[in-house]
Amino acid sequence: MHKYVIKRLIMLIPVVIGVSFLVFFIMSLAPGDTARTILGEDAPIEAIEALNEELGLNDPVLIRYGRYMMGLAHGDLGTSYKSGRSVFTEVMSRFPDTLKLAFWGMLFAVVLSIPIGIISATRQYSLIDSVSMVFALLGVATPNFWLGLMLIIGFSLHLRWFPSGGSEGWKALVLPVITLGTGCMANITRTTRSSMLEVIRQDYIRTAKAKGVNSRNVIYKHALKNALIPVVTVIGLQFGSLLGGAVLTEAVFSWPGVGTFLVNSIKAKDTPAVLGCVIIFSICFSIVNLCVDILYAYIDPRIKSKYK
Amino acid sequence: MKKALCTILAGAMAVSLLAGCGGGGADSGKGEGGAAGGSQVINIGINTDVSSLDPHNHNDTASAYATRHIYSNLVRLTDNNEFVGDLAEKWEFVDDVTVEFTLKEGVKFHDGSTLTAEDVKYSLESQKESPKVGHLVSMVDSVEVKDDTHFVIHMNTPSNALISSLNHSGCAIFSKAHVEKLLAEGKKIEDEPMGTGPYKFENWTPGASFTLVKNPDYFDSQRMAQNDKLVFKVISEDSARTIALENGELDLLIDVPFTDAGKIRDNDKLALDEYVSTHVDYFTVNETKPPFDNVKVRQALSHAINKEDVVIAAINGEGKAFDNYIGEAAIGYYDVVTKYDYDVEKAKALLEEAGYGDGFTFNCYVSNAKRANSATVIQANLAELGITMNIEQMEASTFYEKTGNSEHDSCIAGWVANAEPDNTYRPLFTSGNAGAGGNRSFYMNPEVDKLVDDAAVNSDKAAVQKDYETVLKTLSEDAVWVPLFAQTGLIARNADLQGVNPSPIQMHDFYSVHY
Amino acid sequence: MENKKAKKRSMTMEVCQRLAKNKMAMLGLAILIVLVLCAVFADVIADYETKVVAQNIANRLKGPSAEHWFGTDEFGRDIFARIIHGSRVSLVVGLISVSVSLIAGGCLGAFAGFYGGKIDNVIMRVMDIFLAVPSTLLAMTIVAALGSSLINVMLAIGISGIPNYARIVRAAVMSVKDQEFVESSRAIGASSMTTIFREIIPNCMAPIIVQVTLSVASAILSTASLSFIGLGVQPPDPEWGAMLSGGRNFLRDAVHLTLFPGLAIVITILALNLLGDGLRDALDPRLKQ
Amino acid sequence: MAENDVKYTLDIKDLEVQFKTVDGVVRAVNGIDLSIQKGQTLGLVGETGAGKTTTALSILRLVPDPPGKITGGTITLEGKDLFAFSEKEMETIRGSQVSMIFQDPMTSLNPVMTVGDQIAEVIQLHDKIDQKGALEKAKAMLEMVGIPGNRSTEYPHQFSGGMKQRVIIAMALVCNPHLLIADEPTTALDVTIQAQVLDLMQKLREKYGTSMLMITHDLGIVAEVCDDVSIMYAGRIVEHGTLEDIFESTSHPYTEGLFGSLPNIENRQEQLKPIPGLMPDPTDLPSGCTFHPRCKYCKDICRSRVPAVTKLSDTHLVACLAYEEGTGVTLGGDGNE
Repeated sequence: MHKYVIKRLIMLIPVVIGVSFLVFFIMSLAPGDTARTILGEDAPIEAIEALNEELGLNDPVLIRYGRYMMGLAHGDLGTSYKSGRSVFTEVMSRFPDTLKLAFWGMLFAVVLSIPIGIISATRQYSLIDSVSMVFALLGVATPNFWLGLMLIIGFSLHLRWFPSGGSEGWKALVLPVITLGTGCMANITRTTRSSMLEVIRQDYIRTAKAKGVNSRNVIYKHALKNALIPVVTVIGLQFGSLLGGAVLTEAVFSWPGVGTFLVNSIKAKDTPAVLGCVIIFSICFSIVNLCVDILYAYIDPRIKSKYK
Repeated sequence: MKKALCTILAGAMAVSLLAGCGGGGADSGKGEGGAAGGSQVINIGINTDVSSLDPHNHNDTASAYATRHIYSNLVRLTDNNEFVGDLAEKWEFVDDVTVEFTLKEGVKFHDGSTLTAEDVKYSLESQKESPKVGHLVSMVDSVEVKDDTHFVIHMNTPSNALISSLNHSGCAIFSKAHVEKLLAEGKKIEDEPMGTGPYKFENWTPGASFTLVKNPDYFDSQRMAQNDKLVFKVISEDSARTIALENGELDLLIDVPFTDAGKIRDNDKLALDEYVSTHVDYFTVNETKPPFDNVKVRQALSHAINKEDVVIAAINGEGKAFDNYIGEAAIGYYDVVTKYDYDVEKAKALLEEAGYGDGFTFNCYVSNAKRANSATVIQANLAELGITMNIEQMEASTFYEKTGNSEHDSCIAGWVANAEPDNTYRPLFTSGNAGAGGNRSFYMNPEVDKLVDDAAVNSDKAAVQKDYETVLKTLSEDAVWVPLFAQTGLIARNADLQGVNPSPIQMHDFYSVHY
Repeated sequence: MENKKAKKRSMTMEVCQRLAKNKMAMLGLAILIVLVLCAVFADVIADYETKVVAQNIANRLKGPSAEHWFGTDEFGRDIFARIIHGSRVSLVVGLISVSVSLIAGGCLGAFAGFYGGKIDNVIMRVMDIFLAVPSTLLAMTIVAALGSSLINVMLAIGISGIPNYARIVRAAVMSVKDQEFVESSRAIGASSMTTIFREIIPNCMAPIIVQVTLSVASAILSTASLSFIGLGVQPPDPEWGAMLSGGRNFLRDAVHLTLFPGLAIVITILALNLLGDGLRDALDPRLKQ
Repeated sequence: MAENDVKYTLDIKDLEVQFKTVDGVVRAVNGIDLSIQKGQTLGLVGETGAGKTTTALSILRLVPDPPGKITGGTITLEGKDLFAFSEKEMETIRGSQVSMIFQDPMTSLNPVMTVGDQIAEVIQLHDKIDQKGALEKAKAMLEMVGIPGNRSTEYPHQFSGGMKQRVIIAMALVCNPHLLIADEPTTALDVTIQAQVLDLMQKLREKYGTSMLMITHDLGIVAEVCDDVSIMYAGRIVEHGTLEDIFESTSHPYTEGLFGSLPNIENRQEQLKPIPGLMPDPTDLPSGCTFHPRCKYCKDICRSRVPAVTKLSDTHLVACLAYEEGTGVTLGGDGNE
């Protein structure tokens, strides 16, 4: 198991190199006058040229990439064109906020969705099943930025229960977390339900019942662990879309996270900053997927034996 | 005795607030605002974050909100568009290229040290090395220190822009000792910003907010802060910003969304301050590309666009249709331009004359939603003349690059004039700045170049005015732009808040704001 | 051979019958048919030049009325007409971007799964790199790089969906590749290409069909998201996400600007999901007993 | 049929089970009578879809509901009415008094629990014993079915099919049930393993004196392990008797057909005579005798009259109109052996 984890962590290196190449390449395709964006419309042409020279933007792409990779090899994510600060510092000063949002969003989604999914599956075709499935479908179908706006109108403007933006205190967390978590929640609920429905039709569940296991334990002791396998996959995948969704949610709620920083950096063509964000997001996503795979091993012995 | 007690109380409040470290930011000073001695925290809503707290490392409005309050400049601009001394007591032009300055006595930095001419020399000379604001002092050749309060600026060329530039936030004055200490420790200026301004830096949470606290030892008692703390909150989503103001999370809102202006006016608890800004949005064609090299076509476009509709669609009516090339409130504005009224028939006739009666197709680059809205109206207007305009919206960085490379047929851009007219006329209309320099019309007229050059150095104010008037007349006759609108400056606030003093060039000071 | 075809046909029939019995899936299908009809006959329902792009500033931000069923937008254009024409944009974006993902991802996945070994390793490691970047971010970066236009949006969403299809098709190919009919096809000397496209692909259509339905939905959602942060379709094209984004500043006074395009998105995606779920159930009879 | 209840471990009377599906009501079990004497083995024989598994699940009251429902009849377990028990009481009966071995050992074990835990779970559910003791007992039981005890910490995927079936047998018998239901326990296994498993079941059953309901379609197995045999067709028992009754004096045309489907090793020239046609659609059972569409002796009356049970001897019962007087139906002719 340890070997497996170490192997997977080592596998991160080619992923980081690949991702950095991919993004660097895409960003270099993009036309954009970085210096002008930083200096504003009123800066004279001499200042623009001086800044381009200082940032090394006049060099060919491959040289810039080489320089970037040299830095990366030493663990240096480079310096933001726009702020002149280290990208690592920039991203890390915002990362806790994004992580906070993602963590609570995921927790909100998981804590609600799994019980709802189980109840829906065990009472298939009941009222509670129909209601939760309609909500789950709506949750999947609703664009989260739209939901965010509607929540602001309802809970911030009319009811005045929660602030419309910012990140101070738990109250500011409520609406963004709901906005971010709803899509995930809907997806996980649906997966839990269908996975549970499939599992409770399995022969081993009948075996368990024939052994005299009561219906509660049939669900929680025998079915749940098996049903969780696809659910865990979905949670891992949802985490990726959660990071993507965080960009929009952060925009709607003026949340000071990496997503907002990333969008602004993309717009300003601040390549090192974009790369830094994407690399850190990717590492984060990969580590979450690794955790998912480790979790698999704990849930499913068939998978665990493959890791050895 | 009573006064002393008040001071002690205020001090105690400040300490407790510092200890609380912004915990209760939301419940601002509003409630206890009226009570004497109560701590006043003013929450200000802005739409973009600070990019840097080092005045030499930024050139944007949001960052200037922070640095202009922490640092002071040698000169400042009054409400009447006059330059007066800030740190400088006075100055005198010895000749075209030599200016003698006298500093105010006993100005203290936030760390208690006293400002000297050496600090000024250090600040201006290190500024020249900055790629971001070095250009502002490109005319400065050297700074010669006479004694602690006297120094001379030697210029390498005559320039009318020196004094106005010194008012720019990039020309802030640092403490030499402090900066050298920071650099020696391997830190950066922005790690511990410290100047002589009315506020001290407290903290900055990137992307979220930055906080300034009152400097009780500020040198200019007339401009002493009337509140205790300024908290700038970054809320990028328009509607959320307004809601934050309505909910009392903000006391003051600088970047008021145009679509919400009416709602703020109608709200008894809020007030909307309108001011004439120097912000102008314009539509321009690329004159290197036919048919736009034909002045008749440009004039036809000027007649074809319904600016009133543009004003409604782009800025929700919060401004007025405009015909000039520089904002009304700006230094360098003269009402001398040829006006083109909205007249579709005349436009048709001009197009016929030019030989384009059947219309043509071209692209229009825009870099944000507001300008895309303007473009959408123009698109519909031009469709009536059989002209097809394809709008391409892109990010600002892409816009700058593509228009700089002359890839556009036309574009919509905007301009906020600052205190120095040369900073408007030169980049926008001279041949040397065609393309990336700012002249996205690619308008190249040696006459105009000559006039702008003369206005920059001529010490005769009447001659400068005549130069600029001629430039404006020429531009409008050539129909270089279709100026679209001048947008009204808007600041929204809690109705009880007083002392808001907007600046036409958006360099607002907040020291006077209080309940 | 004949026998197999007949069997396949009867399988398809059976799936259709099962699908027809699923009321929710039929509802989804009905909505989609209405949408497609709207898209096809958009010009008959509302003229593009006069209703969709022509402005009437005097008549802006009007609420729903008999004349304008869904009200008018910030340029005084009829929102109903724009939504009808918007269905064209959404369906085109959805279909084309998914086709891009499906064709590119499907081929990569099929080769990886069929040949295995080194080819599999190389392809899937490259896919891992793509997968490591959350797809919204990838699409955003690509659109930012290529510039905002309908084609680039489709391309960006298409590219960011490739790894998903590569994975699904690879898994499906691997699961059928050792089955008898494939082996027999190879045994009678069919080339690898023929085997992949004639024998393997048709036999792993089930998960792909389901995935296509669901990813058309997510492509429409992604387009709206990109439009929302200003990386979308160009005006005056009536894309739902762009309409929603344009209306968000009027959210409080003129909710219909965001409400109707928002509902159009929700209903379309709901319909696609209903159909997708129904298809999955119909193709997987274990779930429906 | 039964005079003395105590004699019987299981006594089913007139059991009816229906499934409500979108295609209509499936009448899976249509009023069957079954009984097993203490320590005896009853074979329940029939084609796939005849309702055998449903009958078995009814005994455990595990017919999936919805869509299934027991709509009539009684099941008496050691003299007690099974349908009178609460669900809780049923839970204590399942696994201890009645246990069941399922058809497919590959899917009948929980893949995420060790086999030891799965066996220990039954013990803990029904005996007052701590976990450690239960695990010890589970290990002992594994040894008894021929699996080393130290493999109790392994997971099902680490075992072969035959081993898994042994685990299931261990699990079924660990609480000394009075009745063991074996639902085609060897169908999914290799022939060589089949014999081993059957042998093991027989031994253990004899050791504990357990009664058994052996569900199968394999007449070979029946001959080997059963005392009595019931032949089931379309939810009905068409013939019942001792092993000899069924094998020596086969009476029902369907039973006859079942034997005709077996290859005869002694006479290889003889052609196989499979039963023509398929099992009827359970939502739309034929009128009269449900077997009539496939019966080569079918007469008009068979299409309209439901056959009653005819007693051929004390032990031998058959439901065919040919044995009822005045029906005019006769067996014989070219199909008769």
